[in-house]
Amino acid sequence: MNDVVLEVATLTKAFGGVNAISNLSFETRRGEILGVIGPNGSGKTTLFNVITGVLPASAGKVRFCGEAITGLSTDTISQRGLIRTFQSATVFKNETVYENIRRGSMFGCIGKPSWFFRPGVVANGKRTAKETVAELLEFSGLSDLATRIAGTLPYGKQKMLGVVIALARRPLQLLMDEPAAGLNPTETVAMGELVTQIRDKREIDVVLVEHDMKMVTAVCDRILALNYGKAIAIDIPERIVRHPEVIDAYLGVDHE
Amino acid sequence: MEFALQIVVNGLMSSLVYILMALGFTLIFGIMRVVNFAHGEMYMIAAFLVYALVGSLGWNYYLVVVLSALALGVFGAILERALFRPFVGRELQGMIMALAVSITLQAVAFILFGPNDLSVPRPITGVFDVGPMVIPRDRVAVGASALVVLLAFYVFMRYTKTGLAMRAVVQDEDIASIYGVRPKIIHPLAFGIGAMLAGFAGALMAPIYTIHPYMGAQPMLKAFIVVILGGLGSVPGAVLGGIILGLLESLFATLVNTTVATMVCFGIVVLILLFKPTGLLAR
Amino acid sequence: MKFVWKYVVILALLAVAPFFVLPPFLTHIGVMIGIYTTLALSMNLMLRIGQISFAHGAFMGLGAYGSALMMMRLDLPFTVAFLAAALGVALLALLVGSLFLRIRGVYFVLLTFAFGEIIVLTFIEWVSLFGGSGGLPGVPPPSLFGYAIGSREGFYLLSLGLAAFAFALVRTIYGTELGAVITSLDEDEALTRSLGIDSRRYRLLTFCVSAFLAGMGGALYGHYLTLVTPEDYGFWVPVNLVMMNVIGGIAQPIGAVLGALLLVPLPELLRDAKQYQMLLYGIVLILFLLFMPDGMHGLFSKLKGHLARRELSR
Amino acid sequence: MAQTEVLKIGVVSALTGPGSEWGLAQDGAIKIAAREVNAKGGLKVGDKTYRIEVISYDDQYKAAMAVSGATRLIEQDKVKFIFGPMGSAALLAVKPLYEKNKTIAVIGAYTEKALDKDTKYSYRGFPTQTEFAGPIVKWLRSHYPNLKTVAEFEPNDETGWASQRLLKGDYQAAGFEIVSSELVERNVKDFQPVLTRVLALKPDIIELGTTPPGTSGLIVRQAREMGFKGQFVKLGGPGVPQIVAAAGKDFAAGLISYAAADTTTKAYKELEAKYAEVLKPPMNEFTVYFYDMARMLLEAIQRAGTVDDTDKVRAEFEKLSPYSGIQGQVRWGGMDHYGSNHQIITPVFVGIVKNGEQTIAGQIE
Repeated sequence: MNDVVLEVATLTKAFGGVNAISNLSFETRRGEILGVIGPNGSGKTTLFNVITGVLPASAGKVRFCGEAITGLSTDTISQRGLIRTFQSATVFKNETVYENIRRGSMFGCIGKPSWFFRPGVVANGKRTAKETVAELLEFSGLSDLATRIAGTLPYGKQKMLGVVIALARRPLQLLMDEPAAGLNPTETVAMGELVTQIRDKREIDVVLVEHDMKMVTAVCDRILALNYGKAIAIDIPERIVRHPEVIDAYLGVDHE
Repeated sequence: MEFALQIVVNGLMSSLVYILMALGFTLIFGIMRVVNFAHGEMYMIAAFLVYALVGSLGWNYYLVVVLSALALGVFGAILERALFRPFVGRELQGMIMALAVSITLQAVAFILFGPNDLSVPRPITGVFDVGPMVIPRDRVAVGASALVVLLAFYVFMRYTKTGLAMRAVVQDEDIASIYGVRPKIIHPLAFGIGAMLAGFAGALMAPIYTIHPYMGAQPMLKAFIVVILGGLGSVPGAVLGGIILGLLESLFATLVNTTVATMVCFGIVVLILLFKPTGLLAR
Repeated sequence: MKFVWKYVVILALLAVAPFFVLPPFLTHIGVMIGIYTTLALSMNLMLRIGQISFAHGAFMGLGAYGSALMMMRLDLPFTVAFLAAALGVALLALLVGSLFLRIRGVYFVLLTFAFGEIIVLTFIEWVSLFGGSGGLPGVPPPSLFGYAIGSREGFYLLSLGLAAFAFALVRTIYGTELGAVITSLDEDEALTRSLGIDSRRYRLLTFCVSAFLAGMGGALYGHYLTLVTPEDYGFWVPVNLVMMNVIGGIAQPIGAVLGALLLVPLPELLRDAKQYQMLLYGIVLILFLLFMPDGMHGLFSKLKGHLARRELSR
Repeated sequence: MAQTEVLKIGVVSALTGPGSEWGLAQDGAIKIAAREVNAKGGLKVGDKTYRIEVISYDDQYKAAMAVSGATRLIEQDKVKFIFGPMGSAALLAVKPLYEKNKTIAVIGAYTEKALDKDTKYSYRGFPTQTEFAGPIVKWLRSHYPNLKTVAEFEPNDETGWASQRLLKGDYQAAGFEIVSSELVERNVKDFQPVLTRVLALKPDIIELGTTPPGTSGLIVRQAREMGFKGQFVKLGGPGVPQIVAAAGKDFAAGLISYAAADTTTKAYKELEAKYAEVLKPPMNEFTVYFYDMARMLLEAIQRAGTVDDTDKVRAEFEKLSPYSGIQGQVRWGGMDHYGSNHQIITPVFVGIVKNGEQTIAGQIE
């Protein structure tokens, strides 16, 4: 059991009587990319917000690397290594690309204000930040844009930068909120490759909540399909695409 | 507590004026997201118009009340067009601009009319004696006219096309503009109507108390408390807030003193902002 | 650290000024500029996290009343009273901060405005402690290392020292990681929190440091005037501090200093044109808001060729 | 013509905002005196003749502004003689400056703390309630025997408290009963709530004390409208024209007030004409006191033969008592109350408002 990274057990989230998520259980294993799909209103985003601590759970538990994180604040969860990216390109618009990534790395080390009393923290934070930024610029291919102001980048690049900032935090697991949203086809493919490389080259597990089936089936090892807050199926992409209930709920009826 | 009834009557009479001021304030905030610290100065300008036109030139008071309100309406629209347009949606910059406008208008009034308290001959004097209670006639007249203006405003907002457009913009400007509501028209209109309402209050209250360049500060403060009680941008909220403030203030000012009365009102404002920032009648 | 020398030299020049160059009255303005620089810097911190506090007039007042009362009634030495008063204000900020800082934008301004008014009205109402509307006359002069500072030059040095301390403090805050965190708080709080920053604690920390500086500025103001009256600590103090930052330029702490340098002497220089003083003050501000949103500092950096890093467009 | 030098006299007082009626009285008075002296070729002091120049700064009734105004006068304009301030809080903040810099100051402000045994350079240029209230209350007792109870209204500040304490003592000494003492914030205009409570106590007299004239008029009007038939009295800061304007002629009728001057005399009318040449009318009654003080000070400077040695001028200034003012003898006094003779004692009048005008009903001392 030690290779379970994220474990969701009998999770429920009700909004005034309506169960956005009802009694959901699943888990991710080390080295795996898990996709989460479902039609609008299936509870994908609610699930995402409950796991990241934005919304409190009504019932059930969420465990990360064996420790319960339900009810913790978003920054504490982030401190544990479960880092999220945003659906819309979320970057420090007025700062340079370099500074954006540097902050990703630095904020990882300082977290709480108590770092004032540990002088060493900032010093080695700065050292690692310098290396991390250089390496990530190289990894993501954003080196030539390093001095540009983030807000002036094209949307696709901004979204890429958002992911790179999260990587600068040296996450154990990356929780991606519709990485393909707002991207054109070529950018979606590039994003897909980036996600695969994140898992392969940097051994970071990924959970991505996504609509774009082409990307999900191409990139994910397993896919969890949701509908009305309940899990219809969790399986490898090939089987999910042909799973009758998933097709009904999501892909439209065209049984062969 | 034999004067309980008197306290209630005093409170209700001041409520109506507070509501008039608060409506203008909340309309401007609702539509422009601007906390209009210069709102009190609209009230002051109208009072000075009454002083100049009625006091010196001897025009008919009631005509002047309407004229000064309309003048303030135009002035408000011009202000929006000239100074506030670049700040729509940027609340903090808009607020700072409103403060700057307030200082400037006070200084202009000061240069033109000097520092002292001025008075205007009172169109209505005398008192109604209703049982133990004493109700000044002029305050009743002011209350009645304020009521008329409030009803007119309510009808305008509820039943006219522009009113509907304004309420749409209060909810969500972007969506409203998709449906053909043109903010370029609605914003100056909103600022104008807001200023006009304050103008009405100023002109009606001019003879009651004295007129001086800094007279706008107190009414603005009251409008500010009322709007927060009721909920920024909420019209029914402004009415409810006005009544609460009027009664509360009258109670404490009679039994203790005005300083404590103001402290209590501010205390409630702090509590509401902390626990229900959108106000009692949350939108 | 080459630029530190630049500041040390300027500081030395300023310190010597009153003895040779400045006529006595300008020394008085010098003292006021020093105090208002400290206060403008405290407001700069709040502007940086995007939460303008209108309670800073009351914080300044609490610093003044605290320091004066501790010297007059508990006859503590100046240094103890001065610091204790400022720390007291910071403690109050800590207590109310955790509640208030959850509120954002205009609602925060209105909340702190109401809170500030309640404090000022308490100064008026609680006559036995605060002396009512007349306030506390006869505030003892400060004394450092044993000798009393009564002369205007002494106050000038004290005020310059306070302003220098405040500038150094704010500058280091913005220089270090803390600066990056604080700036990110306002730029994009969700992103900052998602990177593991406990944004509530940092906002609270900034609010307390800002209140501490406001308390110190108030304490020195009280001792300098030898009189603490409630009307000096009302609603117009934070308004002026915001204006100083807007005109000086919010982007850098030097903006607050420039703002204080320009606005503090304005009423004195225009003294002869009594009524026109406020008119010019208002018009200058309107023009700055319309045409130079980044204030004078923004202008200088534009003139120096590189675009100011931050527009006020947030 | 002998080469003329300039003698600068400073004014720091409330020239705008609340209380500015009295600040402008000081400013106007010294400006009139200066014009007269300059018209006669200037003030001969020792072997030089001086043209008088008046520099006035506005403190807006605020302590902080008063300190910076006074500092500027003493240190920048090198002024040795200053008129003002009027506000009690402002005065307490500025007085240490006067004493330290040996600046002769003709001050206003009602607070008893203004003068004490070691006050050397500050002189109060107008009588306070300590001087005139007692005699007027006795006058009231004898002319209106049937009035028994008094309700006091005062502004909630240093001036208001001092006045409330003093008047309470005088009224009780003369056999009146104080039924209520109200302290009202300066910016309050709606007195209906507080009057509801006070009128229920059936006071015979409403004493307005040092409440500013405009506000006093509002209290008079609102009380009359609420059915108050009793007597209004104002033993503090005069300003009948503003009271009548705010209250209306008929409501203000019968108001008894301490009057600084008999406004019907030829001398007063002449002063009003001169005032109109230096400042915008209407002229406040206080101008009479400060006009006498201005002429007295200039004469003391002339006798002392020096514009710099303020100790010599001070000695002459105190020797000039009694001095014939435009309304009768004025002299220094106040030793028993303050421990020093720096309080001017002047004739005082009791005024009654008849159809909007103030008529003099009696003179005291």
